[in-house]
Amino acid sequence: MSDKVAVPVLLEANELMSIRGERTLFSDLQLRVQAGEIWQIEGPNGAGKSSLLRILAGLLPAQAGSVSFQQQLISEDREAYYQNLLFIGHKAGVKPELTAIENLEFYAAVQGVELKETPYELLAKVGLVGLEDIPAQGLSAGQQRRIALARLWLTQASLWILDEPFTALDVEGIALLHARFAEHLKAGGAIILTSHQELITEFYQVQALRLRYQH
Amino acid sequence: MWRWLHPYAKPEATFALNQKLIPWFAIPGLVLVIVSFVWGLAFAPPDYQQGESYRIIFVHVPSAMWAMGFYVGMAIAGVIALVWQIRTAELAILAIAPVGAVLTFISLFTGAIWGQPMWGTWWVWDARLTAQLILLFLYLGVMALYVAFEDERAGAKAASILAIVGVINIPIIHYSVYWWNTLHQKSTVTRAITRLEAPSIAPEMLWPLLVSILAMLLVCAALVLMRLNNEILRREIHRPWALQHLGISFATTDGEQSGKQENKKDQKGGADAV
Amino acid sequence: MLQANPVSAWKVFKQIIQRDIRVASRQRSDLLNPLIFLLIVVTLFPLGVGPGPDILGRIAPGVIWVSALLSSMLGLERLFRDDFRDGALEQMLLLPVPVEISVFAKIVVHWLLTAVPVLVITPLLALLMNLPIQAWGVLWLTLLLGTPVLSAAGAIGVALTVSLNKGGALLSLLLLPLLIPLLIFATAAVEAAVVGVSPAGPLALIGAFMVLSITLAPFAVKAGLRVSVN
Amino acid sequence: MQFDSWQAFINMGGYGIYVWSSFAGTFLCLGLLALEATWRRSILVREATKQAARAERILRARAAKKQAARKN
Repeated sequence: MSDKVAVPVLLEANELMSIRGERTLFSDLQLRVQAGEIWQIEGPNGAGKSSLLRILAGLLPAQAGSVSFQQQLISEDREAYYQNLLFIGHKAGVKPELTAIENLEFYAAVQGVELKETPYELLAKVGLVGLEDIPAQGLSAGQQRRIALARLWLTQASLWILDEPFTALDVEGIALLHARFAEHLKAGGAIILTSHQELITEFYQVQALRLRYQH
Repeated sequence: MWRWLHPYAKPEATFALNQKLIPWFAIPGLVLVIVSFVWGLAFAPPDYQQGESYRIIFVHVPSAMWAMGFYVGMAIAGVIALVWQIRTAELAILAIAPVGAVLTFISLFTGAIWGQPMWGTWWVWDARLTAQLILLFLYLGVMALYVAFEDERAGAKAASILAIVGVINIPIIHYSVYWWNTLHQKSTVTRAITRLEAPSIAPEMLWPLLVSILAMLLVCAALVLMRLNNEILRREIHRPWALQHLGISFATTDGEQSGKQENKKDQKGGADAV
Repeated sequence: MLQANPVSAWKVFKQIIQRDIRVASRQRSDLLNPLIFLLIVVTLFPLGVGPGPDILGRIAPGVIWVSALLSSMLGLERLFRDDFRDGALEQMLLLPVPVEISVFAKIVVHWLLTAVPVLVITPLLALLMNLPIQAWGVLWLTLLLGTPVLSAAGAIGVALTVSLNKGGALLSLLLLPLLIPLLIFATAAVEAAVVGVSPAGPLALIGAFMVLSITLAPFAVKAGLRVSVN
Repeated sequence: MQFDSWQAFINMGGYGIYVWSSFAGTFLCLGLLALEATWRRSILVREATKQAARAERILRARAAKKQAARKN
C-alpha cells in the first residue's frame, strides 16, 4: 500500500498455446495482469475465450506455456492460487436443489469467508428479495445467475475470472456489477472477463486482449 | 521452447523409426511362427495324458501370455501419455488395445476348443479362462471409453487412467479368480492344463513352446507398430512430411503449404494485446 | 491488499458432506429407486428358480451380492453427474484445498446415502432368500466392508464418464469387471459362514480392498475429473 | 517326426478337428488384423493423394486468375 510505484503483478501467462481437436486456438499468448487492472478477452465465438479463461484458472491444461500467480506457477501451488481466485464459469455452480442462501453460505464457508449474518441484505441488493429461501430450480436463469454473482460480494479473492458475467442481467444488474468491479479494482484486485458487450463505463479503464478466430 | 516443440517433432520421428522396425519384427516373427508351429505340430512328442490334443498349447499359451503382456504395455503407454503428455503414447493405446483384445479372444477361443476334448464341453469356468474373459472385458472397456469422447485427447487420457486402474487390479483379479476356482473345484481334469505349463514340462515340448511365445510377440509387435503408424498418419496426413513420406507430390507457393486443412500450429501471434 | 483467509481441509470436507446430504434430502426418489430395484431383483430369484429353501439358501450370498452390485450401478451416476451439469464440479476443483479431500468427501456422502440404506434392509434380503441365520452377521459385515469399495471404485468410473452423454451403460462395462474380486470374496465369506467355516480370511481381504480403494481412488478420481471437466 | 503318415498328421490321433481349428482360428484372427492395417493404410494414402491433387488444382486456378487479372 505504501509503495505505489511498483504495482504487483498478480497473474502472468507466458507463451500459452491451446489446441482443441485439430484447431489451434491461440499460440504464444502473453498476458500480464497487475493489481487494479481489468482485462476483457474479446473475439468471435470459437476463438478460444472460454478456453483461455479455463487455462488461466487451471481447469484446462495448456498445450504449451505457463501460468503463474504472484510469481508462483499455479500448477505448483494450486491451493494458494485458489485461495485468491474466484472463478465463475459458464455453468455457475449453483445447486438447483438448494436455496440462494444455502448456496451462498456454502461457497462463503469453503472460501474461508466468515458470514456474520444471513446475507439477506446482499440478496436484496442483487434483486433477489423475497426469493432467498426458495430452491434455486424455481428461479429464472437470470435469477440463478444473480445468486452466483452475489458471490462477488462474499469473497476476499484478489483475482476474479468471470465468463460472460453480464448475460441474463438487466440494466440495473449490470450497473451494480460495474460498481462492484470498481470497488474491487480500487482495493487492489484484478479482473479478467469475457463479454459480448462493449464495457463502457466511467468507473475504470478496460484493457483488452483480442483473440482471432483461426482456421 | 523444447517442451512445446517436443510433441510435434515426435510423431514424425516415431513414424520413421516404426517404418524401419516393422520388417525387423515381421520377418523374423513370421519365420519363427512357421518354425515353432511345424516343430510343435509335427516334431514335439505327444502328451502322455492328453495325446495329440495338447498341441493347442502352442497357440493358446502364447496368446494368453501376450494378451496379459500387451495390457501391461498399454498401461505403461498410459502412464507416459498422462505424465509426459506425449501424443504418440496416446495413439499407442489405440494401437495396442485391439491387438491385445484379439489375442485375448484367441486365447479364449483356443481354450474353449481345447476344453471340448478335455472336459467334453466348450466352456468350463476354469480359472485361466475366466481370468482371460475378464481381461477381454477390461480391453473392451478401455476401447469403448477411448472412442466415447468427442475430444480425442480427452478420450486418450481417460483410457489411460482406466488402463492404469485396470493394471493395478489385474493381479487382484487373477488371485481372486484362481482362489475362487480352487474353492469350487469339482473335477481334477481342470488341472491338466496347469500341469502342462508347470516347469516340469518336458524339454521337447518346452522349446517349441518358448519359440512360439517369441514368435507371437514379434508378430503382434509388428501389428501394433503398423497400427500405430496408421494412427499417426491419420492425424498428420495433411502435413508436408507425411505427404513426402508417402511419395505424394504437393504444391507449395510462397511457403503456403497444400492440403485443405492447414494446421498452423507453428504460426505465431494468434493473439495480440490491444 | 486483499488477503484471503486460509480454509481448513476439514471444514471443506464437512461443508461438502452437509451440502450433499441436503441436496439428496430434496430429491429422495433418486435414493429410493436403487433400493427398490435391489428388493425387486432379489424377489425375482425365488420366482425364477423356485421357492425351495435349500436352493435359495445356497444361492443367497451370490444373489444378494450380485443384486447389490447391479443396484449400486444404478445410483452411481449421481455421484458427479448433477454437479457436472450445474458447474458445482468445476467449483469443487477450484477449492483452496487438495482435490482429493473434496473427492473423498463425495465418496463418503455417496456411501452414507446409498450403502447405509442397503445395510438397513440386509436382514430383509437375507430373510427373503432363506439365508441360514448363522450367516446373517457375516453377510452384513461383507456389505459393510464391501460397499465403500463400490463407492470408491464407482467414483473413478463416474469421474471418467461424467462428461459423456451415453455414460450409463459404459460405466457398468468399465466397473463390473474391476469389482469381480469383491464379489468373489464377499460371497465366499458368506458361504463359509453358511457351512460353519471361519470367514476370517475373505473378510480380511475385503477389508484390505476397502483400505486400498479408499486410499487410492481419490487420486484416480482427481485425474479423471480433470479430464472430464474441460 | 512324430507321425508316420500325412494322414496321421492331419488326424492328430483323433483330435485333428480341435487342433487344426485352433491353429486356423489363430491365423485367421492375426491375418485379419494385418489385412485391416494395410487396408487402412491404403485408404489413407488414397485420401492424401486426392487432397494433395485438389489443393494443387485450387492453387493452379488461383494463379491463373491472378494472371488473367494482370493481363486486363
